[in-house]
Amino acid sequence: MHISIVDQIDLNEAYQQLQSDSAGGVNLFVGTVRDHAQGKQVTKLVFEAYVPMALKQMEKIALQAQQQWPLEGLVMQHAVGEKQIGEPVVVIGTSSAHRDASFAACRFLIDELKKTVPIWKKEYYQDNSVWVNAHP
Amino acid sequence: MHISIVDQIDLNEAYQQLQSDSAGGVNLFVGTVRDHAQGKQVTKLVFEAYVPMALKQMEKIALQAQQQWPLEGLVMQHAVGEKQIGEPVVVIGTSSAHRDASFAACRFLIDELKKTVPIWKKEYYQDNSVWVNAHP
Amino acid sequence: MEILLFGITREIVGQNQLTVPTQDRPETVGKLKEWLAQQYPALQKLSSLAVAVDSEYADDAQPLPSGAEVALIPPVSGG
Amino acid sequence: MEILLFGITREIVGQNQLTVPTQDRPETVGKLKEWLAQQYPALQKLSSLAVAVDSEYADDAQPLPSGAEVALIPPVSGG
Repeated sequence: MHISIVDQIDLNEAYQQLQSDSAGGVNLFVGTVRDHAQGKQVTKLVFEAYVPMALKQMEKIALQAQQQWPLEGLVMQHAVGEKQIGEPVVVIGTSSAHRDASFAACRFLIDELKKTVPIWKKEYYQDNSVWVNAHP
Repeated sequence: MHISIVDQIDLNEAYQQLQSDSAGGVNLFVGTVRDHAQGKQVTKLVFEAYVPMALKQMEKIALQAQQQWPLEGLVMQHAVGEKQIGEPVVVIGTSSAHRDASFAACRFLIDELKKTVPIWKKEYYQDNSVWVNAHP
Repeated sequence: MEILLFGITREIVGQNQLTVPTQDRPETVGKLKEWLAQQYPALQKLSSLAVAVDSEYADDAQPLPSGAEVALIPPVSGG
Repeated sequence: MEILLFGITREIVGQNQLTVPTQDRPETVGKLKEWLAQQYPALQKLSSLAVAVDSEYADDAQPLPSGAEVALIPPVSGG
Protein backbone atom coordinates (compact mmCIF):
# COMPACT_ATOMS: atom_id res chain seq x y z
CA MET A 1 0.00 0.00 0.00
CA HIS A 2 1.11 3.58 -0.72
CA ILE A 3 -0.10 6.18 1.77
CA SER A 4 1.05 9.78 1.76
CA ILE A 5 0.34 13.38 2.68
CA VAL A 6 1.62 15.53 -0.16
CA ASP A 7 1.78 19.10 -1.44
CA GLN A 8 0.64 18.07 -4.91
CA ILE A 9 -1.51 15.08 -5.87
CA ASP A 10 0.17 12.91 -8.52
CA LEU A 11 -2.45 10.89 -10.39
CA ASN A 12 0.06 9.19 -12.68
CA GLU A 13 2.15 8.04 -9.76
CA ALA A 14 -1.00 6.66 -8.12
CA TYR A 15 -1.88 4.74 -11.30
CA GLN A 16 1.65 3.34 -11.59
CA GLN A 17 1.52 2.17 -7.98
CA LEU A 18 -1.73 0.29 -8.66
CA GLN A 19 -0.28 -1.65 -11.59
CA SER A 20 -0.16 -5.39 -11.12
CA ASP A 21 -0.13 -8.21 -13.64
CA SER A 22 -2.88 -9.91 -11.63
CA ALA A 23 -5.16 -6.86 -11.63
CA GLY A 24 -7.93 -6.53 -14.19
CA GLY A 25 -9.61 -3.49 -12.66
CA VAL A 26 -8.20 -0.23 -11.35
CA ASN A 27 -10.37 2.36 -9.60
CA LEU A 28 -9.30 5.92 -8.95
CA PHE A 29 -11.34 8.46 -7.04
CA VAL A 30 -10.12 12.05 -7.15
CA GLY A 31 -11.61 14.67 -4.86
CA THR A 32 -11.30 18.14 -6.36
CA VAL A 33 -12.04 21.70 -5.23
CA ARG A 34 -15.59 22.65 -6.21
CA ASP A 35 -16.50 26.26 -6.94
CA HIS A 36 -19.48 26.20 -4.61
CA ALA A 37 -20.37 24.86 -1.14
CA GLN A 38 -23.34 25.51 1.13
CA GLY A 39 -24.79 27.65 -1.64
CA LYS A 40 -21.79 29.98 -1.65
CA GLN A 41 -19.09 30.77 -4.18
CA VAL A 42 -15.79 29.19 -3.05
CA THR A 43 -12.58 31.07 -3.86
CA LYS A 44 -10.04 28.57 -2.49
CA LEU A 45 -9.47 25.90 0.14
CA VAL A 46 -6.70 25.37 2.64
CA PHE A 47 -6.00 21.89 4.03
CA GLU A 48 -4.15 21.18 7.24
CA ALA A 49 -3.22 17.75 8.64
CA TYR A 50 -1.91 16.28 11.85
CA VAL A 51 0.51 14.37 9.67
CA PRO A 52 1.78 11.44 11.82
CA MET A 53 -1.72 10.68 13.08
CA ALA A 54 -3.31 11.13 9.63
CA LEU A 55 -0.85 8.62 8.15
CA LYS A 56 -1.56 6.17 10.98
CA GLN A 57 -5.34 6.49 10.51
CA MET A 58 -5.07 6.10 6.73
CA GLU A 59 -3.00 2.96 7.28
CA LYS A 60 -5.66 1.54 9.62
CA ILE A 61 -8.39 2.13 7.06
CA ALA A 62 -6.21 0.63 4.34
CA LEU A 63 -5.63 -2.51 6.42
CA GLN A 64 -9.37 -2.82 6.99
CA ALA A 65 -9.97 -2.60 3.24
CA GLN A 66 -7.30 -5.21 2.53
CA GLN A 67 -8.95 -7.55 5.02
CA GLN A 68 -12.39 -7.06 3.47
CA TRP A 69 -11.48 -7.29 -0.23
CA PRO A 70 -8.82 -9.14 -2.28
CA LEU A 71 -6.83 -6.09 -3.42
CA GLU A 72 -3.73 -6.08 -5.62
CA GLY A 73 -2.92 -2.41 -5.02
CA LEU A 74 -4.02 0.42 -2.73
CA VAL A 75 -3.10 4.12 -2.84
CA MET A 76 -4.17 7.03 -0.64
CA GLN A 77 -2.73 10.49 -1.26
CA HIS A 78 -4.06 13.58 0.51
CA ALA A 79 -2.85 17.09 -0.22
CA VAL A 80 -2.23 19.86 2.30
CA GLY A 81 -1.84 23.60 1.79
CA GLU A 82 -3.72 26.04 -0.41
CA LYS A 83 -5.78 24.59 -3.28
CA GLN A 84 -7.55 26.44 -6.07
CA ILE A 85 -10.84 25.58 -7.83
CA GLY A 86 -10.45 22.42 -9.92
CA GLU A 87 -7.28 21.21 -8.20
CA PRO A 88 -7.17 17.64 -6.87
CA VAL A 89 -6.95 17.34 -3.08
CA VAL A 90 -7.24 13.60 -2.53
CA VAL A 91 -6.77 10.48 -4.62
CA ILE A 92 -7.88 7.01 -3.58
CA GLY A 93 -6.82 4.10 -5.76
CA THR A 94 -7.53 0.40 -5.65
CA SER A 95 -6.84 -2.50 -7.99
CA SER A 96 -8.02 -6.09 -7.98
CA ALA A 97 -8.48 -9.10 -10.25
CA HIS A 98 -12.21 -8.35 -10.61
CA ARG A 99 -13.89 -4.95 -10.44
CA ASP A 100 -16.37 -5.66 -7.62
CA ALA A 101 -13.57 -5.54 -5.07
CA SER A 102 -11.82 -2.44 -6.40
CA PHE A 103 -15.07 -0.44 -6.70
CA ALA A 104 -16.25 -1.37 -3.19
CA ALA A 105 -12.86 -0.79 -1.56
CA CYS A 106 -12.40 2.57 -3.29
CA ARG A 107 -15.75 3.78 -1.97
CA PHE A 108 -15.02 2.45 1.53
CA LEU A 109 -11.63 4.17 1.67
CA ILE A 110 -12.85 7.65 0.74
CA ASP A 111 -15.89 7.37 3.06
CA GLU A 112 -13.74 6.29 6.01
CA LEU A 113 -11.04 8.86 5.27
CA LYS A 114 -13.63 11.61 5.52
CA LYS A 115 -14.88 10.26 8.86
CA THR A 116 -11.72 9.66 10.86
CA VAL A 117 -8.52 11.00 9.29
CA PRO A 118 -7.31 14.18 11.09
CA ILE A 119 -7.28 16.55 8.15
CA TRP A 120 -9.09 19.88 8.18
CA LYS A 121 -10.44 21.98 5.37
CA LYS A 122 -10.95 25.72 5.55
CA GLU A 123 -13.25 27.07 2.88
CA TYR A 124 -12.71 30.63 1.67
CA TYR A 125 -15.64 32.53 0.17
CA GLN A 126 -15.76 36.06 -1.25
CA ASP A 127 -16.41 37.60 2.16
CA ASN A 128 -15.31 35.14 4.86
CA SER A 129 -13.94 31.68 5.62
CA VAL A 130 -14.95 28.69 7.73
CA TRP A 131 -13.47 25.46 9.01
CA VAL A 132 -15.76 22.87 7.38
CA ASN A 133 -17.87 20.70 9.75
CA ALA A 134 -16.54 22.50 12.85
CA HIS A 135 -19.95 23.65 14.08
CA PRO A 136 -23.32 21.86 14.13
CA MET B 1 -19.44 13.49 -23.09
CA HIS B 2 -16.28 12.09 -24.69
CA ILE B 3 -16.66 8.67 -26.31
CA SER B 4 -13.99 7.02 -28.39
CA ILE B 5 -12.49 3.83 -29.75
CA VAL B 6 -8.72 4.24 -29.67
CA ASP B 7 -5.45 2.43 -30.26
CA GLN B 8 -4.02 3.59 -26.94
CA ILE B 9 -5.91 4.52 -23.78
CA ASP B 10 -4.99 8.01 -22.56
CA LEU B 11 -5.75 8.31 -18.84
CA ASN B 12 -4.53 11.91 -18.58
CA GLU B 13 -6.74 12.99 -21.44
CA ALA B 14 -9.69 11.29 -19.73
CA TYR B 15 -8.95 13.12 -16.48
CA GLN B 16 -8.68 16.47 -18.27
CA GLN B 17 -12.01 15.89 -19.99
CA LEU B 18 -13.67 15.24 -16.63
CA GLN B 19 -12.48 18.53 -15.14
CA SER B 20 -15.23 20.93 -14.19
CA ASP B 21 -15.28 23.73 -11.64
CA SER B 22 -18.59 22.37 -10.35
CA ALA B 23 -17.26 18.84 -9.84
CA GLY B 24 -16.02 17.73 -6.43
CA GLY B 25 -15.61 14.06 -7.27
CA VAL B 26 -13.97 12.33 -10.24
CA ASN B 27 -14.13 8.55 -10.72
CA LEU B 28 -11.95 6.64 -13.13
CA PHE B 29 -12.21 2.94 -13.80
CA VAL B 30 -9.45 1.37 -15.86
CA GLY B 31 -9.77 -2.16 -17.17
CA THR B 32 -6.36 -3.75 -17.71
CA VAL B 33 -5.05 -7.01 -19.15
CA ARG B 34 -4.76 -9.60 -16.40
CA ASP B 35 -2.13 -12.35 -16.59
CA HIS B 36 -4.66 -15.09 -15.93
CA ALA B 37 -8.21 -16.02 -16.97
CA GLN B 38 -10.21 -19.22 -16.56
CA GLY B 39 -7.29 -20.57 -14.58
CA LYS B 40 -4.92 -20.19 -17.51
CA GLN B 41 -1.86 -18.05 -18.12
CA VAL B 42 -2.75 -15.26 -20.57
CA THR B 43 -0.03 -14.11 -22.98
CA LYS B 44 -1.90 -11.26 -24.71
CA LEU B 45 -5.33 -10.04 -25.78
CA VAL B 46 -6.64 -8.76 -29.08
CA PHE B 47 -9.68 -6.47 -29.18
CA GLU B 48 -11.87 -5.91 -32.20
CA ALA B 49 -14.81 -3.52 -32.50
CA TYR B 50 -17.67 -2.83 -34.88
CA VAL B 51 -16.69 0.81 -34.54
CA PRO B 52 -19.74 2.82 -35.70
CA MET B 53 -22.13 0.61 -33.76
CA ALA B 54 -19.88 0.49 -30.70
CA LEU B 55 -19.77 4.30 -30.59
CA LYS B 56 -23.57 4.46 -30.96
CA GLN B 57 -24.11 1.94 -28.15
CA MET B 58 -21.65 3.71 -25.89
CA GLU B 59 -23.48 6.97 -26.53
CA LYS B 60 -26.80 5.36 -25.60
CA ILE B 61 -25.40 4.07 -22.33
CA ALA B 62 -23.84 7.47 -21.63
CA LEU B 63 -27.19 9.22 -22.19
CA GLN B 64 -28.87 6.77 -19.82
CA ALA B 65 -26.27 7.57 -17.16
CA GLN B 66 -26.71 11.31 -17.67
CA GLN B 67 -30.47 10.91 -17.21
CA GLN B 68 -30.03 8.89 -14.03
CA TRP B 69 -27.32 10.94 -12.31
CA PRO B 70 -26.33 14.64 -12.24
CA LEU B 71 -22.97 14.32 -14.01
CA GLU B 72 -20.55 17.11 -14.82
CA GLY B 73 -18.36 15.00 -17.08
CA LEU B 74 -18.40 11.56 -18.73
CA VAL B 75 -15.65 9.73 -20.62
CA MET B 76 -15.61 6.30 -22.27
CA GLN B 77 -12.49 5.15 -24.13
CA HIS B 78 -12.09 1.58 -25.39
CA ALA B 79 -8.95 0.31 -27.04
CA VAL B 80 -8.71 -2.02 -30.02
CA GLY B 81 -5.81 -4.09 -31.31
CA GLU B 82 -3.22 -6.19 -29.51
CA LYS B 83 -2.74 -5.54 -25.79
CA GLN B 84 -0.08 -6.95 -23.46
CA ILE B 85 -0.34 -7.90 -19.78
CA GLY B 86 -0.83 -4.79 -17.64
CA GLU B 87 -1.92 -2.52 -20.49
CA PRO B 88 -5.16 -0.53 -20.10
CA VAL B 89 -7.95 -1.53 -22.48
CA VAL B 90 -10.86 0.59 -21.30
CA VAL B 91 -11.29 3.71 -19.22
CA ILE B 92 -14.61 4.93 -17.84
CA GLY B 93 -14.68 8.35 -16.21
CA THR B 94 -17.38 10.33 -14.46
CA SER B 95 -17.43 13.54 -12.47
CA SER B 96 -20.12 15.17 -10.37
CA ALA B 97 -20.63 17.68 -7.57
CA HIS B 98 -20.96 14.87 -5.00
CA ARG B 99 -19.33 11.45 -5.14
CA ASP B 100 -22.47 9.30 -4.88
CA ALA B 101 -23.39 10.14 -8.48
CA SER B 102 -19.93 9.67 -9.98
CA PHE B 103 -19.35 6.33 -8.22
CA ALA B 104 -22.75 4.93 -9.24
CA ALA B 105 -22.55 6.17 -12.83
CA CYS B 106 -19.01 4.84 -13.28
CA ARG B 107 -20.09 1.38 -12.20
CA PHE B 108 -23.22 1.49 -14.38
CA LEU B 109 -21.22 2.51 -17.46
CA ILE B 110 -18.65 -0.30 -17.26
CA ASP B 111 -21.31 -2.89 -16.47
CA GLU B 112 -23.48 -1.82 -19.42
CA LEU B 113 -20.51 -1.52 -21.76
CA LYS B 114 -19.65 -5.14 -21.08
CA LYS B 115 -23.21 -6.23 -21.81
CA THR B 116 -24.10 -4.48 -25.04
CA VAL B 117 -21.20 -2.72 -26.79
CA PRO B 118 -20.04 -4.68 -29.88
CA ILE B 119 -16.42 -5.21 -28.94
CA TRP B 120 -14.80 -8.62 -28.87
CA LYS B 121 -11.83 -9.91 -26.92
CA LYS B 122 -9.67 -12.81 -28.03
CA GLU B 123 -7.57 -14.28 -25.24
CA TYR B 124 -4.24 -15.86 -26.15
CA TYR B 125 -2.78 -18.51 -23.87
CA GLN B 126 0.49 -20.44 -24.16
CA ASP B 127 -1.08 -23.11 -26.37
CA ASN B 128 -4.27 -21.72 -27.91
CA SER B 129 -6.66 -18.77 -28.11
CA VAL B 130 -10.41 -18.19 -27.64
CA TRP B 131 -12.99 -15.51 -28.31
CA VAL B 132 -14.19 -14.72 -24.78
CA ASN B 133 -17.87 -15.48 -24.02
CA ALA B 134 -18.49 -16.92 -27.49
CA HIS B 135 -19.57 -20.37 -26.30
CA PRO B 136 -21.73 -21.39 -23.33
CA MET C 1 -26.76 -8.81 -49.62
CA GLU C 2 -23.51 -8.33 -47.68
CA ILE C 3 -23.24 -9.23 -43.99
CA LEU C 4 -20.45 -7.80 -41.83
CA LEU C 5 -18.74 -10.36 -39.61
CA PHE C 6 -16.86 -9.87 -36.35
CA GLY C 7 -15.02 -11.96 -33.82
CA ILE C 8 -15.78 -15.64 -33.90
CA THR C 9 -18.37 -15.32 -36.69
CA ARG C 10 -15.59 -14.23 -39.02
CA GLU C 11 -13.64 -17.34 -38.12
CA ILE C 12 -16.65 -19.65 -38.49
CA VAL C 13 -17.51 -18.28 -41.93
CA GLY C 14 -13.84 -17.98 -42.89
CA GLN C 15 -14.27 -14.54 -44.44
CA ASN C 16 -14.52 -10.90 -43.36
CA GLN C 17 -17.86 -10.50 -45.14
CA LEU C 18 -20.60 -12.90 -46.10
CA THR C 19 -22.61 -12.56 -49.30
CA VAL C 20 -26.16 -13.90 -49.28
CA PRO C 21 -27.03 -14.97 -52.86
CA THR C 22 -29.82 -12.90 -54.45
CA GLN C 23 -32.16 -15.90 -54.78
CA ASP C 24 -31.87 -16.58 -51.00
CA ARG C 25 -32.31 -12.96 -49.97
CA PRO C 26 -34.08 -12.97 -46.54
CA GLU C 27 -36.80 -10.39 -45.91
CA THR C 28 -36.41 -10.24 -42.15
CA VAL C 29 -33.78 -10.69 -39.47
CA GLY C 30 -35.51 -13.93 -38.42
CA LYS C 31 -35.31 -15.32 -41.97
CA LEU C 32 -31.65 -14.37 -42.18
CA LYS C 33 -30.96 -16.28 -38.96
CA GLU C 34 -32.69 -19.36 -40.37
CA TRP C 35 -30.60 -19.19 -43.55
CA LEU C 36 -27.40 -18.76 -41.52
CA ALA C 37 -28.26 -21.74 -39.31
CA GLN C 38 -28.55 -23.93 -42.39
CA GLN C 39 -25.39 -22.66 -44.06
CA TYR C 40 -23.18 -22.45 -40.97
CA PRO C 41 -24.34 -24.88 -38.27
CA ALA C 42 -21.41 -23.83 -36.05
CA LEU C 43 -23.13 -20.46 -35.51
CA GLN C 44 -25.82 -22.26 -33.50
CA LYS C 45 -23.28 -23.33 -30.93
CA LEU C 46 -22.61 -19.73 -29.89
CA SER C 47 -23.98 -18.46 -26.57
CA SER C 48 -26.01 -15.94 -28.54
CA LEU C 49 -26.10 -14.40 -32.00
CA ALA C 50 -27.64 -10.99 -32.59
CA VAL C 51 -28.11 -9.14 -35.84
CA ALA C 52 -27.54 -5.41 -36.21
CA VAL C 53 -29.27 -3.38 -38.90
CA ASP C 54 -27.77 0.04 -39.57
CA SER C 55 -25.70 -0.20 -36.37
CA GLU C 56 -28.63 -0.99 -34.07
CA TYR C 57 -29.64 -4.28 -32.47
CA ALA C 58 -32.58 -5.69 -34.48
CA ASP C 59 -35.26 -8.19 -33.48
CA ASP C 60 -36.41 -11.13 -35.62
CA ALA C 61 -39.41 -9.27 -37.07
CA GLN C 62 -37.32 -6.41 -38.43
CA PRO C 63 -37.23 -6.15 -42.25
CA LEU C 64 -33.95 -6.04 -44.14
CA PRO C 65 -34.33 -3.28 -46.75
CA SER C 66 -31.79 -3.21 -49.56
CA GLY C 67 -29.01 -0.79 -48.75
CA ALA C 68 -29.20 -1.51 -45.01
CA GLU C 69 -25.88 -2.26 -43.26
CA VAL C 70 -26.30 -5.70 -41.73
CA ALA C 71 -23.88 -7.28 -39.24
CA LEU C 72 -23.67 -10.42 -37.12
CA ILE C 73 -23.02 -9.71 -33.44
CA PRO C 74 -21.67 -12.74 -31.54
CA PRO C 75 -21.49 -12.52 -27.71
CA VAL C 76 -19.68 -9.29 -26.86
CA SER C 77 -16.66 -9.29 -24.52
CA GLY C 78 -15.38 -5.73 -24.30
CA GLY C 79 -14.10 -4.06 -21.15
CA MET D 1 1.86 19.62 29.47
CA GLU D 2 1.77 20.73 25.84
CA ILE D 3 -1.33 20.18 23.68
CA LEU D 4 -1.10 20.27 19.87
CA LEU D 5 -3.85 22.32 18.21
CA PHE D 6 -5.26 22.04 14.68
CA GLY D 7 -7.87 23.75 12.56
CA ILE D 8 -10.46 25.72 14.45
CA THR D 9 -9.04 24.81 17.89
CA ARG D 10 -5.89 26.74 17.01
CA GLU D 11 -8.01 29.76 16.17
CA ILE D 12 -10.13 29.46 19.32
CA VAL D 13 -7.07 29.23 21.57
CA GLY D 14 -5.16 31.76 19.50
CA GLN D 15 -1.93 29.74 19.53
CA ASN D 16 -0.39 26.77 17.77
CA GLN D 17 0.14 24.93 21.04
CA LEU D 18 -1.51 25.10 24.41
CA THR D 19 0.37 24.72 27.68
CA VAL D 20 -1.54 23.27 30.64
CA PRO D 21 -0.01 24.69 33.84
CA THR D 22 1.65 22.08 36.05
CA GLN D 23 -0.74 22.69 38.97
CA ASP D 24 -3.75 21.97 36.66
CA ARG D 25 -2.23 18.89 35.04
CA PRO D 26 -5.12 16.52 34.18
CA GLU D 27 -4.66 12.80 34.79
CA THR D 28 -7.06 11.59 32.12
CA VAL D 29 -8.47 12.66 28.76
CA GLY D 30 -11.82 13.32 30.48
CA LYS D 31 -10.20 15.64 33.02
CA LEU D 32 -8.37 17.48 30.23
CA LYS D 33 -11.68 18.05 28.44
CA GLU D 34 -13.21 19.47 31.63
CA TRP D 35 -10.30 21.86 32.05
CA LEU D 36 -10.53 22.95 28.39
CA ALA D 37 -14.27 23.57 28.69
CA GLN D 38 -13.63 25.93 31.58
CA GLN D 39 -10.72 27.76 29.98
CA TYR D 40 -12.12 27.98 26.42
CA PRO D 41 -15.92 27.85 26.41
CA ALA D 42 -15.94 28.26 22.59
CA LEU D 43 -14.59 24.69 22.30
CA GLN D 44 -17.95 23.43 23.59
CA LYS D 45 -19.73 24.89 20.58
CA LEU D 46 -17.89 22.53 18.21
CA SER D 47 -19.78 19.59 16.65
CA SER D 48 -17.32 17.32 18.43
CA LEU D 49 -13.92 17.47 20.07
CA ALA D 50 -11.72 14.41 20.31
CA VAL D 51 -8.36 14.03 22.00
CA ALA D 52 -5.52 12.04 20.52
CA VAL D 53 -2.79 10.52 22.68
CA ASP D 54 0.35 9.46 20.84
CA SER D 55 -1.44 9.80 17.48
CA GLU D 56 -4.41 7.61 18.42
CA TYR D 57 -7.96 8.58 19.29
CA ALA D 58 -8.33 8.31 23.07
CA ASP D 59 -11.43 7.88 25.23
CA ASP D 60 -12.18 9.86 28.40
CA ALA D 61 -10.82 7.18 30.74
CA GLN D 62 -7.40 7.12 29.10
CA PRO D 63 -4.55 8.37 31.32
CA LEU D 64 -2.19 11.12 30.17
CA PRO D 65 1.32 9.97 31.06
CA SER D 66 4.03 12.60 31.00
CA GLY D 67 5.86 12.50 27.69
CA ALA D 68 2.74 11.52 25.75
CA GLU D 69 1.97 13.55 22.60
CA VAL D 70 -1.48 15.02 23.17
CA ALA D 71 -3.55 16.76 20.47
CA LEU D 72 -7.03 18.23 20.14
CA ILE D 73 -8.96 16.87 17.15
CA PRO D 74 -11.87 19.10 16.12
CA PRO D 75 -14.35 17.68 13.53
CA VAL D 76 -12.32 16.40 10.58
CA SER D 77 -13.09 17.54 7.03
CA GLY D 78 -10.56 15.93 4.73
CA GLY D 79 -11.32 14.53 1.28
